[in-house]
Amino acid sequence: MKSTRILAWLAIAIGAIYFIVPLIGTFEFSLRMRRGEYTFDAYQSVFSDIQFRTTFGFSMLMALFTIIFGMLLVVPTAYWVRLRLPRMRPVIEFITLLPLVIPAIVIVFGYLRLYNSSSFLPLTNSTSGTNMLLVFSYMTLSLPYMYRAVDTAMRMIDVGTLTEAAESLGAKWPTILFRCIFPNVMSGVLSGAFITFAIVMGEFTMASLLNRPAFGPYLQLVGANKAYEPSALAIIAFAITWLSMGLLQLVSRFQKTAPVKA
Amino acid sequence: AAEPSAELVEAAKKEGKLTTIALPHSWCGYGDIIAGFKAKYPEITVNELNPDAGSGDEIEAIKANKGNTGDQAPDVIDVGLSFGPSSKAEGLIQPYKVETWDSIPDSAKDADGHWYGDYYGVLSFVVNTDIVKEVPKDWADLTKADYANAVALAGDPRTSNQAVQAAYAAGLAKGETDAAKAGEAGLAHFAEINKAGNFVPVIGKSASLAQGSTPIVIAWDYNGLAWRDTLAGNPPLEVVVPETGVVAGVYVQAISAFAPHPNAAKLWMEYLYSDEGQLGYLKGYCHPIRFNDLVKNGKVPQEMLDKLPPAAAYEKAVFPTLEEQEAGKAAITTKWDSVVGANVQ
Amino acid sequence: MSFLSLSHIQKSFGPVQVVSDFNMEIEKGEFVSFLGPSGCGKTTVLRMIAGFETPSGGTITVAGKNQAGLKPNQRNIGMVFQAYALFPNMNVTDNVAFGLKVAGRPKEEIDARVKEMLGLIKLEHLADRFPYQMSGGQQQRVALARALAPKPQVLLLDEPLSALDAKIRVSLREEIRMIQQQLGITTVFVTHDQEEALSISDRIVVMNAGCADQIGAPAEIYNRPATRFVASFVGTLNLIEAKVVDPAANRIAIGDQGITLREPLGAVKAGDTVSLALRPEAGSIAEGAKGDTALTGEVVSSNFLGSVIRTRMRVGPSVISFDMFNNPGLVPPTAGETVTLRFVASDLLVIRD
Amino acid sequence: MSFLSLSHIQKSFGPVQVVSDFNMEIEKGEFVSFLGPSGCGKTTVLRMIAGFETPSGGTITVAGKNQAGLKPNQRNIGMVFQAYALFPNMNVTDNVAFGLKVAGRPKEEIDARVKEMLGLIKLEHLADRFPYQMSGGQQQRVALARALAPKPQVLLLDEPLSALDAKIRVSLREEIRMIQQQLGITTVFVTHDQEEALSISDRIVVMNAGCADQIGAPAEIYNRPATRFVASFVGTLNLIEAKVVDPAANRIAIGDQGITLREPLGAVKAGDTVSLALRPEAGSIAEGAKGDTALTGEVVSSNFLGSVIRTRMRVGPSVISFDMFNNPGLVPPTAGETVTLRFVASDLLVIRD
Amino acid sequence: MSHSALIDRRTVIDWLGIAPFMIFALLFLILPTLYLVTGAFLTPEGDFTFKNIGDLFSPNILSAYWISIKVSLASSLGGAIIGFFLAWAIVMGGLPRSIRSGLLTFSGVASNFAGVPLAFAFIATLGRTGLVTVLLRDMIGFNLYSTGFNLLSFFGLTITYMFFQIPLMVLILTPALDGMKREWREASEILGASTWQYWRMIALPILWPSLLGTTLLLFANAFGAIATAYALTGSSLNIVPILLYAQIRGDVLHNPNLGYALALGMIVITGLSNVLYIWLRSRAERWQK
Ligand SMILES: Nc1ncnc2c1ncn2[C@@H]1O[C@H](COP(=O)(O)OP(=O)(O)OP(=O)(O)O)[C@@H](O)[C@H]1O
Ligand SMILES: Nc1ncnc2c1ncn2[C@@H]1O[C@H](COP(=O)(O)OP(=O)(O)OP(=O)(O)O)[C@@H](O)[C@H]1O
Ligand SMILES: NCCCCNCCCN
Ligand SMILES: [Mg+2]
Ligand SMILES: [Mg+2]
Repeated sequence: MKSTRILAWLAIAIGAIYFIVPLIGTFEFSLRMRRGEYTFDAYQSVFSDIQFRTTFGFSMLMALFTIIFGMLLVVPTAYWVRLRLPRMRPVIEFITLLPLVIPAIVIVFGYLRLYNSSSFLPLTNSTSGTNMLLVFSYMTLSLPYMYRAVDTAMRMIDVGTLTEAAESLGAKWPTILFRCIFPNVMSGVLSGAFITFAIVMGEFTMASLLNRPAFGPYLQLVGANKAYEPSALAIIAFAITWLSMGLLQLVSRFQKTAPVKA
Repeated sequence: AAEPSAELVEAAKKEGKLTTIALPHSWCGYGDIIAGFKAKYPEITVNELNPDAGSGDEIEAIKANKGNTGDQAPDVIDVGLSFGPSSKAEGLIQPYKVETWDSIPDSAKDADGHWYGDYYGVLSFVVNTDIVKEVPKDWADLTKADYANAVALAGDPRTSNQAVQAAYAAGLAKGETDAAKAGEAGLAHFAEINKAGNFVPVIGKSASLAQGSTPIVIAWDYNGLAWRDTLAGNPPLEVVVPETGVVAGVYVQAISAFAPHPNAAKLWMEYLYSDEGQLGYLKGYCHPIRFNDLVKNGKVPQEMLDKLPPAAAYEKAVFPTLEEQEAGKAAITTKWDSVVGANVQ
Repeated sequence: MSFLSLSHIQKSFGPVQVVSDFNMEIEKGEFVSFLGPSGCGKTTVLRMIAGFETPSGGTITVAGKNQAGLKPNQRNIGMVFQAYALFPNMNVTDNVAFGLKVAGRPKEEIDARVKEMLGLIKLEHLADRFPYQMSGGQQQRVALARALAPKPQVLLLDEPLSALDAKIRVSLREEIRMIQQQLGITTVFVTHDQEEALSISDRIVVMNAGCADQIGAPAEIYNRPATRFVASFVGTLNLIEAKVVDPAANRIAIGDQGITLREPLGAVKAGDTVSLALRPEAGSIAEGAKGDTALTGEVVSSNFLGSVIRTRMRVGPSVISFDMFNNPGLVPPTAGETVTLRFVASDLLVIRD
Repeated sequence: MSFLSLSHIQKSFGPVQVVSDFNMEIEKGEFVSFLGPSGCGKTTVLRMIAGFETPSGGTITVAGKNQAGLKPNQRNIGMVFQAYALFPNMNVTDNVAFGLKVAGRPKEEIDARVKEMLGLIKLEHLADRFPYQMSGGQQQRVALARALAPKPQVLLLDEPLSALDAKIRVSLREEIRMIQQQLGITTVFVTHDQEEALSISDRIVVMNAGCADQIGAPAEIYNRPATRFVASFVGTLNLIEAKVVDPAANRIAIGDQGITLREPLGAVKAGDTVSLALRPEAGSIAEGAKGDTALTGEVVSSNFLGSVIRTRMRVGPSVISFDMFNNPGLVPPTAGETVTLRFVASDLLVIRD
Repeated sequence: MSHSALIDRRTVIDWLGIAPFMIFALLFLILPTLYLVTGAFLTPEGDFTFKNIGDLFSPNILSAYWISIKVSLASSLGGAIIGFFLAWAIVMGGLPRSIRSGLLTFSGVASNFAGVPLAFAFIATLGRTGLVTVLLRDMIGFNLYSTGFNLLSFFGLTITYMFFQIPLMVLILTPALDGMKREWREASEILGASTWQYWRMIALPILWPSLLGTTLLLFANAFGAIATAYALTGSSLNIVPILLYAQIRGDVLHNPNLGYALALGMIVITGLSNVLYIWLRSRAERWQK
C-alpha cells in the first residue's frame, strides 16, 4: 500500500517536471524583453494591445457556442446510439476520428466551395453566417474528443432504465434528455468542454481562411512578427484557459449534484 | 505621376471594400502603405486576409473562393515572381495596366498586364551580434567553426521561395552561372554547412534570433532590417548583404480573376505604383520596382537612401529569370532532403 | 369489467415466443403478484403494461381504455424498478417531484404532494439527500414515493426488493403493502420470492414459461396448487414416489407401507407409479401412529433453522422433510433413529400432470 | 491450540475503533459464521484474516503460524466475495485455474484440479462460459471453486449469498456446507441473515459494534441468547412489557394477567417494569388454557407466510406474534377475535441488560 | 396497425435519432472532404489521372509516410504508457483528491497546447540554448548535445508531441480506470498472484479495449498534427503533414492535387488502423456483452 503511494507520487513528480519545465522555459524567455533584466514588459505590451482583448473575447464567445451546440449534437447522439443503435457505434466512432486526419485546410476549402455566397447555403454572405460556419467547423474539430468523453460518461449510468423511469413518470424526450441524462453525464460534458475550449482558443486555419478575428490567427501573427510577446502570450493563454476550466469546474460543483469525477 | 481616372475612383468607392491577402504590416512597409490607402480613400474599407500566408496560400485562396463574394475572397495578391505566369496560365488573374505602366522595367512585367513586379530585396545575413561576434561577410564564411549551430533559413526550401533563393544564391557565390548547376552547388554548400554542424533546421525569425536558437538567419534584407527595428537593440542585429552571390527576389502584384471588388483592386494597384506607394515600399526597406525611375526623377529623399545597406551591395544583385529560377528550384527542392540530410533520426 | 385487463397477450422477440396467451383481470385496488422463476416472462408482461414493449398480440385495457398505441408517458402508470433508477442528479425532493413537474402542476401543489409522499415513506428528514447518500432501502422507498406522487392509476413494481438485505426486505414489503392499502392503488408486483408474494398479495399469478399456470389467492396457490410446477415452486414440497396397488380402492404403497388415499386416483392401473405431495409442515412426530395418516422411516438428518427444525427421513424410495417448531426443551431426532410421522389425510395430494 | 486463532484483535480507521478486543479460536475443519448487523465489523475482521487490513493490535495465527507481516498472496487462504469478483476477462476454466497458474503448477495438475472443482460445483458443462454469460448463482459457485482450487488452509466467505435470489440462496448454502464438510476445510462465513447462519454453521459469532457478543452453536445462540441484542437479532422475538407484582414470588403482570415466572426476577421491586421474551413459534392456541403458561388477547391481524401463519395479538400494552403451521383445514383467527395462547413456562425468558 | 408496420416505424424513429449527427457530419465533414477525394484523382488542369496516387509511391513520399507513422506510433505509445501511469497514480495511487482534479484540468489545457507556442517552449527548454541545456552545461558541465541528443529530430518531435499526447491519454483513460473493481485485485492477491501477475493477467486484459481505443486516437492525433511539427522542425523532418501543406500551400512545390492524394493516403491509413482497432477490440471484448 505504502509503496503504491510512493510510486504514484513519483509518477506525478516526473509528470510535473516534464510538463512544467517547458512552461518555465517559456516564461523565463518572456521576461527578457528588456535587456539585462527580467521585466513584465512583454505582458504589458500584450495586455495593452486592443487586438489581444478583442480576439480573445471573440474566441471565448465562439468556444462557448461551440461547446453548447457541440453538446447539443453529441450528447443526444451518444445517448441514442447507446439506447437504440448500438451497432452503429463503430461507424460513429470512425466518423469522429476523421477530423484528426483530414487537414483543416482541406475542410475549410470545402466549406468555401460549398457554402460561399453563390451556393445553396450562402453562409459566407454575412458575418453572422460566417460565424456560424466557424462554430460548425470547431464542432467538427472537437468531435473526436467530445464524443469519446461523453460516451465514456454515459457508460457509467444506466441510460436505459433512467429513460424508462422518466417515461413512466410522464416525461417526454426533451425532459428526459435535459433533466435526466445531461446532468448525469456532466463529467463527460465537462471534460469534453475543456478540450473544446482549448481547441477553439488555439485554432488558426479555420478562423483565418474564414476571415474571422479570432485568437488563433492573432497568436500566429504575433508569433511570426514579435520576439518576446509570443512567449508571454503563450503563458497568458495557458493560464487563462486553465483558469476558465477551473471556474467551469467550480461552477459545476456548486450546482447541487453528485460529485462529478473530473 | 498620373492620377487614376475619376470613373475608376467612383466605381471603387461604390464597391466600398478591398480584400487583400498576405500582407504582414512589418513586411516592406505594408502597414503604412495600407494606412496611406485608407487615408486617401476613406470610403473604402480594407479587409486584410491572413497576413502570414505564403504565395501558395494566396493562389489557393483565389481557387477556393471562386464564386464567393464574401469576405474570404481576395481581390489582389502579392506573390513570388514564378506565381505570376502560372496563375495567368490557370486563368486566376485578370489584366490591368496602371498609369505608371511604362516606367516598370519590361523584364518585370507580363506584356498583357496580368502581373507585374512591385518590389524586390536581396538575400542577406541577419545576425544577432550578442552571440555572433565575428559577423560573416560571405556565403563561404557560413561553414566556419565559429558558427556552430548558428545558421538558419527563413523557411523550408520545399515551401518557401525565400529559402530556395538562399540556396540558389549560395550556388551563385560558388561561381556557377548555369542555373541548374547553381542550384546543385548551393545545395552542396548547405550540405557543408550542415556537416560542419552549423545548420539549424528551424525556421528563423525575430523570436528565434532574440532567443538565440538561430543567431544567423538568411532572409530578405528588408525583413532583417524590420526585425532589427522591432527588437531595438535587445539583442542588437546586424544585416549583412554577402559579398558574392547577391540574389534579388522580385514579388509581383496581380488582381484576382474572380475579385469581388475589381475596381477597388485596380485603384489599389494605382496607389501601389504611384510615387507615394512606391516610396512606401522603400520606407519598409524594399526596393520598389520603379526605383531607378524614381531616383532618376529625384523623387527619393536622401535620408531614406541612407537607411539602406550601401548601394554598392545592390549593384552586384542578380535577377534570376523565371527559367533560371525554375531550373534552380527543381534541383534544390527534389534533393534537399537527401543532400542536406537534416532528417536526423 | 375489471380495472386492468390483459387478454390474450402475446410477445415474441424475433422467433422466440416469450409470452403466450396471457390472460388476467385485475380489480381496482387489488394487489396482484407475478411469481415465477427467472426468465419466465414476468418483466416482459410488466413492461407491456407500462408501454415499454408492444405486445405481439392481444389487448391491454386500463379502466376500460385500450392502451394500444399509447406511449409510456401517456399511460399514467407508476413504476418502481429493481435497481431503484433514481435520478442521480436530483435530491429526494426533486426525484419525488419529477412526475408532477413534467405534468406542469402548480408549485404549491407539488410541494404539498411531495411532503405528503415523504411522510408516507417516513423520509421527511432526508428530503435534501442525493441518491448516492442513501442506503438501498431508503432509495427504494424514494423510488416508491416518486412513482406514487403523480397519483397513477396503476402501480407496477419489478422485483423492487431483490437488491436489498433480508431484514430490510421484510420490513419494506410490509410498508409497501400498507401504503398500497392506504391509497387503494391497483398494484402489480413482480417477484420470484414466494414468501414475499404469499405474504403481501391479494392474488398471485404463478408464471411458468410465458403462461399463467395458476391465478389465485395466496392460500389457494399454496394449498391447492394446480400443477406440479406451482406445487414445487411455491413453498417447499416433498414429492413422494408411490406404487398403485388397487386403483379402484385408491390404494397405494410407499415403500412397503400401504395407504388408502382420500382422493380418487383417476385413470391409473395397478403397478403404475404416482407422485404424492406433502408439505414439510403438514406432519408431526407421533410414536405409535398407524394407518392411512402415518408413515414410518429412518431419520437421515436433522437441521436447525432457527424457529424450525427440519428433519429428513427415508421412506421407501423417497426422502421426506418435515418441520417442527423449535423449543429449547425439544430434542430433535438424530440420524439413524426410526420415527413415525402423522399427518392429516387431506394433506397428502396426488400430483397430476 | 486451535487452527485459526484471533486474539485481542483490534482495528481502528483513523480515530474510529471499528473492532475492539476480538477473540476467537476456530478448530480445524470447523464452519464458523460471523453474524451481525451492517457496519458491526464482520468484513473488517475477515479482511484482517485475509491480510488486506493490518490489525491495530492483537495476533492472528493459522496452524500455529503468526500471520503478521504476511501479504495476502503469502497466506494460502481462499476467499469468496459478495459480488463474486470473478475475473470478467476469463472463462470459468481460467478463473478456477488462476490460483494454480500463478502458483506455477504443472499444466496436467491444473487441468485435473479444475475438472475436479467443476465437478464439485456441478458446472462442468459451463467450463467455457464467461462470467457475463452466467446467472448470479452460477457465478458464485465458480467463485467458490476458484477459491478452493489451490487447496487453501482456510476459506473465507464474505456474504457470498446476499446478492442472490431466495430460492438459490437456500440451495447454494446447502451446497457450500456440503462441499465444506466433504473437504474438511476450516471456514469463516460472514452473513447478516440469521437463518443462513443458523442452518449451516458449527458455531456462530454474533457481532455487535466491533465485539463478539456471543459465540456458540446455533441452537445455543437461538435458545439461550446471552444479551438482549443477540436475542433480538437472531430470530423473531416478542418483547413483552410486564409489571413486577411481587419480586419475592417472581410474580409479574402482563396487562391484567398475572403470571408467576420460573426464573428468579433478580434485583427488582414491585412496580418496576421488566421485559420478557417469547419466540413466535413457542406458543399455540389452546382455548380454555389458563394460569402461568397462558395469555389471552385480541387478534390484531393474521398473515399467511406460506408454511406458517403469523398471528398478532394484543396483550396488555404489547403486541405478541405467534406462528402456526399452515394446513388447508386451518381457519386462521380473524382480527377482533379473542384467543388464548399457551406456551411452555421455560420459553418465557426475562431479558436482563 | 400491422405487425411489420410497427417494426418499420420503430426502425425509422431509430434512424431519425441519429439523423442530426449524420446530417451534420455529411454537411461539415464528409462533403467538404469529397473535394479532396476527387482532387486526388485530378491533374491541375482538371483531367482524371492516377498519377497523384502513383506519385505517393515515390521513395521520398514513402519515407515521409514511414517517418510519420513512426513518430505517431512512438508518441502514441509513449503518451499511452506515461499517460496510463499518471492516470493510474491519480485513480489508484491513494493521492489526495486535489491532485486528481488539478491534473485533470491541466490535462484539458495541455492536451491542446500545440503549434508554435509548444514548439517554442521545447526549444526554449531543450534547444541548443534552452534553459535546461544551458543549466546542465553551466551547473554540472554536462553537454546534452554531445550525447547525440537533438531536439529537432525524430526523438525530439516525439517527446514534444507527448506534451499533448500524455494529457489526452490521462483524460480519456481515467474513467476506465475508475471502473476497475477493488475486488478483482484482492481476489487475485488472495489467490497468490503478485502485483505483476494481477496487472498482466487481469487488469491489462480488462483495460485492453480502452487502452487500444485511446492509443488509436493518439495515433491519429499525432499523425495529423502539423503546426507543432512545422514550428519545431521546420525543414528538417520530412513528415506527411508538412509535405502535404507544402504541396497545397507552399510557394515552391505547390501541387494541390498531389497534396490531396497525400491526405487521402492519411485517411486510408487511419481507416486501416481503425479497422485493426475494431478487430482487436472485438477479440479483446469476447468476454463482454
Ligand atoms: N429485448 C429482448 N430480446 C430478446 N429476448 C428477450 C428480450 N427481453 C427479454 N427477453 C427474453 O424473454 C424471456 C423473459 O424475460 P423476462 O425479463 O420477462 O423474464 P423475468 O421473468 O422477468 O425474469 P427475471 O426473474 O430473471 O427478471 C427471457 O428468456 C429473456 O431472455
Ligand atoms: N477503509 C475504511 N476506512 C474507514 N472506515 C471504514 C473502512 N472500512 C470500514 N470502515 C467502517 O468500519 C465499520 C465496520 O465496517 P465493516 O465493513 O467491517 O462492516 P460489516 O459488518 O462488514 O458491514 P456490512 O454487513 O454492511 O458489510 C463501518 O462503520 C465502516 O464504515
Ligand atoms: N505577400 C508576399 C509575401 C508573403 C509573406 N509571407 C510571409 C510568410 C512567412 N512565413
Ligand atoms: Mg425480470
Ligand atoms: Mg461487510
